[in-house]
Amino acid sequence: MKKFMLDLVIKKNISLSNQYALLILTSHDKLPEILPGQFAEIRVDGSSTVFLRRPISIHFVDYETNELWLLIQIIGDGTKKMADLKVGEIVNLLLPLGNSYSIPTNSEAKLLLVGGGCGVAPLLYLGAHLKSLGFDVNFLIGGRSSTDILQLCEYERFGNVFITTEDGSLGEKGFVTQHSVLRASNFDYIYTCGPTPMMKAIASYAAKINAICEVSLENTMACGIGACLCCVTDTIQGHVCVCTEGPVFNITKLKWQI
Amino acid sequence: MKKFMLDLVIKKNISLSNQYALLILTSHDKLPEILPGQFAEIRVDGSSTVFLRRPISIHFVDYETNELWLLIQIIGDGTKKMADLKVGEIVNLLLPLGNSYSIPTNSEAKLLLVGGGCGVAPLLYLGAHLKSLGFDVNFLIGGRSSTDILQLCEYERFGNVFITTEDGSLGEKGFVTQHSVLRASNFDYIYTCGPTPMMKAIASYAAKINAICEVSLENTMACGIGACLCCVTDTIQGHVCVCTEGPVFNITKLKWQI
Amino acid sequence: MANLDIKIGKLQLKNPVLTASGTFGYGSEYSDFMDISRIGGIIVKGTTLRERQGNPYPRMAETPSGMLNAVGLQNKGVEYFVKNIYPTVKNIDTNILVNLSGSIIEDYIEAAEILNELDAIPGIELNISCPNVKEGGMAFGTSCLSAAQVVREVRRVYKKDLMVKLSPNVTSISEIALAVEAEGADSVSLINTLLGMAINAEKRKPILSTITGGLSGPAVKPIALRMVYQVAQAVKIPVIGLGGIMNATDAIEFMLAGASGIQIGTANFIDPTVTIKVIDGIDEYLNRHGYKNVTEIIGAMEI
Amino acid sequence: MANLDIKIGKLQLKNPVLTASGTFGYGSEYSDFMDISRIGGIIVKGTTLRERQGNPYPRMAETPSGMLNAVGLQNKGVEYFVKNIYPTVKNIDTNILVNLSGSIIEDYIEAAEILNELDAIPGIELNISCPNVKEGGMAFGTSCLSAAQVVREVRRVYKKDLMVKLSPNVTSISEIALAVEAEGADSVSLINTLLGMAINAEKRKPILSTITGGLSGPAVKPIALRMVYQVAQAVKIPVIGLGGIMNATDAIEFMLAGASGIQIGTANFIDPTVTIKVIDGIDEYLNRHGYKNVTEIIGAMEI
Ligand SMILES: Cc1cc2nc3c(=O)[nH]c(=O)nc-3n(C[C@H](O)[C@H](O)[C@H](O)COP(=O)(O)OP(=O)(O)OC[C@H]3O[C@@H](n4cnc5c(N)ncnc54)[C@H](O)[C@@H]3O)c2cc1C
Ligand SMILES: Cc1cc2nc3c(=O)[nH]c(=O)nc-3n(C[C@H](O)[C@H](O)[C@H](O)COP(=O)(O)OP(=O)(O)OC[C@H]3O[C@@H](n4cnc5c(N)ncnc54)[C@H](O)[C@@H]3O)c2cc1C
Ligand SMILES: Cc1cc2nc3c(=O)[nH]c(=O)nc-3n(C[C@H](O)[C@H](O)[C@H](O)COP(=O)(O)O)c2cc1C
Ligand SMILES: Cc1cc2nc3c(=O)[nH]c(=O)nc-3n(C[C@H](O)[C@H](O)[C@H](O)COP(=O)(O)O)c2cc1C
Ligand code: FES
Ligand code: FES
Repeated sequence: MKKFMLDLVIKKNISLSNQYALLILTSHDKLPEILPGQFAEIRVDGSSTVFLRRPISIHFVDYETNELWLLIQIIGDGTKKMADLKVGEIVNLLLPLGNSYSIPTNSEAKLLLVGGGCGVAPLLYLGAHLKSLGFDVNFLIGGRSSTDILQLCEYERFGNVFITTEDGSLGEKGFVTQHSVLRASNFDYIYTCGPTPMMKAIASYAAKINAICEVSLENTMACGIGACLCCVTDTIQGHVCVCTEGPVFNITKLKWQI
Repeated sequence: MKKFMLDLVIKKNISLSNQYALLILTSHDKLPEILPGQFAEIRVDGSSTVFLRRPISIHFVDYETNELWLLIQIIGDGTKKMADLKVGEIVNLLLPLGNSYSIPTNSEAKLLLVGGGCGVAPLLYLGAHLKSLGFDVNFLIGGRSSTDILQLCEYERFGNVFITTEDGSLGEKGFVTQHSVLRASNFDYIYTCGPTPMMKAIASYAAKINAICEVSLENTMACGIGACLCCVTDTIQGHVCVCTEGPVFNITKLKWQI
Repeated sequence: MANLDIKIGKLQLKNPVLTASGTFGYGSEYSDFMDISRIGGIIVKGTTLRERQGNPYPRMAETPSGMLNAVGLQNKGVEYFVKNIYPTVKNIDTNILVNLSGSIIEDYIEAAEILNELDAIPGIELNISCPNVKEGGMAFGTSCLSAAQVVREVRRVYKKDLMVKLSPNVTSISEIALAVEAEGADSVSLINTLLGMAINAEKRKPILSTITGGLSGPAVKPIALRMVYQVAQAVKIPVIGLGGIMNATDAIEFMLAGASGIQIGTANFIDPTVTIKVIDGIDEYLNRHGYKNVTEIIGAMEI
Repeated sequence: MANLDIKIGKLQLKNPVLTASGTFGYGSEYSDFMDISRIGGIIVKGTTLRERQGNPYPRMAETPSGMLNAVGLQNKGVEYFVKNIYPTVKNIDTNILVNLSGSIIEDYIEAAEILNELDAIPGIELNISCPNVKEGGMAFGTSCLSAAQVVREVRRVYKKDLMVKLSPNVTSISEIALAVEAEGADSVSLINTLLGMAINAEKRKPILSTITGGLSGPAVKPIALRMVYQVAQAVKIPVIGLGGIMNATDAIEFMLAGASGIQIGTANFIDPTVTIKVIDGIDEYLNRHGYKNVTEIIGAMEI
């Protein structure tokens, strides 16, 4: 897929909490085709400490309104600067980068999309995409507390939503892997993105029930386009770049101990 | 004089042209005593290229409204960031730094304050101060064109104002050293700040008429408080720091060829 | 339009802007963003005789105005390059140079012999300065004796342009430059990365899997510029300058200090089209200052 | 409150934070901004036997995340120090150390003898690494032989704490550190500035009057941290780390890498109260991580 360097404009910046912001970007030109699971490399301007671009997942693309959504969790100065962007400001992005989640060949397949924290970011777009292809979509979203569970209504547009929180303040109490839906249904495909321990737990559950499982990995990236070889992960084929061979990996390719 | 590190608040930011901005800063606390000719070291935040503080003259202090004025000429990223400051934003300053213009002992002395470009900055406060001490103040302000001559009314509050522009678009046509007031009056004290060639021309005029002449020098500064020895100028006493022994120098102390 | 053509050693370039090894992949990674054939030369990834897996994750740490990397020369080896990559890159209408690394002299020689046979590769950049491999690599570049030895041996088998890339992690880079010049290097390029380190204070652990790594980016520019100036004064062969070049002004500074050409590395990550902007910016500078040929600004700094 | 007391060589410090020579004047320049006696140690301006005018203007250039300086050891000489400055600084209730520079060994010895007599100066920092003086200075610090020689001679006449400041402009800083340790240095401090250069492209001129100058600030931090780590592994005497420390996290990184103490230089220019913030930040870190003594984090990086 052809990659672009684009200047997009902030159309809305919705502060979801003091930790999360939803950026809605737009452009005069039509947004390019983007697949679910792909990411962008964002240039951060006006920071004395941020030097490199920051990888951020594509949260959602609305081709009708020509909107690109990014869900930002404030971690350090780069994400802070992004969360502080004002309507009308310009953001420079490289996109679309990386591979994407794979689409089941069997249209009857039972699908589960499991996200934790900011890891839900790519799943909204994936869910929307799967639904548009006629699949039934189930989201399972976990967080520490109800304040980590953001914008539920958006997910509900595209599928069923199941929730866990560690403190029980929303949905079932516990971790995503403890949610009753995992016992009630038998999923064929599990897509996940979130903290590594969560993804490992999901992967081991998937292995047990023989489901196909795809995880989205993070890594320290310099270029985002396969040029620097800084972002490798160890796979059964040796070191591969997460920014080009990933971020989405079928769990069977990774050398995870699960 | 005791120096302070202060966080002041932008009360107004008046864009005087696309090259100049007037920042009016204030504070809950009373501003410290500042003498005319002194400067501040401004910390520039939110720039990926500016590392050190920037020296900026004290343009004016209004103790009644507790306002500190800075006149900024946009040169590079540091001054650009200052000129872009928004009302309510915080600016960190070290001040008051450096020495000051000296006050004539003879209350009848005829005074001329000559400024060019952004060099007028310290002269407004100097003029106000001299007037408050009962002196008659004459400003001679030069620029390339009328767009370089800013905020005339402010100077008129404190003295007579004479103007030259190189293109003749305001005041007399030519350089400050060609203004008729230099022939009409015999000044005892000449205070000047501006581009070095201008100050040298003024200094040589002053020498000819036997006037006392004080110039305000610029230099590349790292600390602004005499700690780094980066800002020396050559004087009859050897290398001295412009940030502590200056920025104001009696012309007889410098090794200028005039 | 000024004339940007320049001859550097045995290379004829359409402009003095090259891409630095290890930061531009094999070129194709960037071809979506611009016409990469406009670049004066593309120096491809560090290549070794045999395949290398490189270092474990994490390989990168951001630092003030720079980055550390510990890639460790991950590549599939020279045979793979010849079979699978050469057939594609040879069609890019610019100079494609291979950056050649090794841990023992024999490996350098064997790989150089293979590369010597590739018609569309007009030269190699001999990397005797990589700080991210345990044996050899930087060791060659940090003593005159071993630097001279590896250049001598490679020169014997490699007939085309031989650019030697110097390590900045030395007391006197001019001495190393003189040593490799004496052995027949056609040009020297500098600097490779400076050996650095980053620590995560909260975790009390080094950030890189290899503890130390190579520092690049604008942070190192003042050091690189000084070294280019020193080396250009010392040697007669052309010097290619790099280290922290982010824009045309930086590139021009290196040329004024004595570089005949420049390379752009880390900056590609921040702006994938930076090379084109630098080429255009040099042209603009030459026009504005009334120069007809880019060669006029080489070493044109006035003291 | 954790215990920040630390012994470094013959020095007893109330905390491991010192100010770097040439960046903190004689201390008084900063006393309007804070209580400077809270600082573990103040290393005053580079002092030479005889008065030096230093280099001509311009002496400074800003660089990405750093700066170049070419002050060139401007100072009024050791006799002036003894007569006019010592009487004031000796009353500051912390360790006042003199940074001693020279261009010939005899000058070092003579000045060291004079400083040895000052009761309130518990030690000197021997600067064998200043890149901004034409003769001597850095030359001493770039070879084991000359570094050893100057330390040997000074050690003979100087009985109190002898901290030796190393140059980073070398192939192997550990070897130099070992050489000065063998001659009786009580500790080593590193790094001094890296030799760099800046050019004004529009004017086609070097920015500094001396063409090259010394690079400091966060840009050099990764290199400094690596060198401190290497030297701490090599020598038995304590290491004082510096180079680009801007905040407590940076300081802690140096200590984790093996430094017993740290110095803050360029950061003082951006925040004159940074030393106090670093002291408080180290204390906060120790408390948060359950350490009772600052000594526990020295070299505590886990590999
Ligand atoms: C493919 C991909 C997709 C991503 N998608 C999103 C997204 O949609 N939304 C979002 O908010 N974030 C996303 N991230 C993570 C995001 O890139 C990082 O949070 C961001 O780079 C941090 O930058 P910063 O300047 O805010 O923090 P920094 O100042 O760089 O880091 C602050 C602290 O966090 C640590 N840290 C930084 N980055 C990471 C990381 N990637 N993993 C673990 N620790 C880290 C640092 O070591 C440091 O201690 C994604 C990352 C990848 C690789
Ligand atoms: C005592 C003193 C008082 C000053 N008062 C004022 C004031 O009231 N208002 C005001 O606008 N400016 C004043 N200045 C000048 C101001 O400090 C510089 O314009 C500013 O530091 C430039 O910063 P920058 O980041 O915008 O530009 P930079 O990016 O630092 O510089 C851009 C270009 O300008 C050149 N340059 C930068 N600073 C200077 C300088 N001082 N002299 C000559 N060339 C320079 C640089 O070499 C570079 O080529 C004063 C300077 C001093 C020393
Ligand atoms: C991620 C990365 C990988 C690199 N790999 C190589 C390499 O394989 N061979 C080599 O000679 N230099 C390599 N380098 C060094 C660069 O070519 C260049 O010398 C250095 O980065 C300084 O230039 P810069 O500051 O413009 O990046 C690498 C640098 C980076 C950042
Ligand atoms: C303006 C300036 C002057 C300096 N003068 C001296 C000096 O006289 N003697 C010395 O040993 N080091 C001197 N140094 C080096 C510093 O002490 C320190 O080693 C270096 O700046 C690195 O630390 P930093 O990055 O924290 O500044 C000077 C540094 C600067 C910036
Ligand atoms: S980030 Fe450069 S190869 Fe993946
Ligand atoms: S700017 Fe540091 S002494 Fe003047």
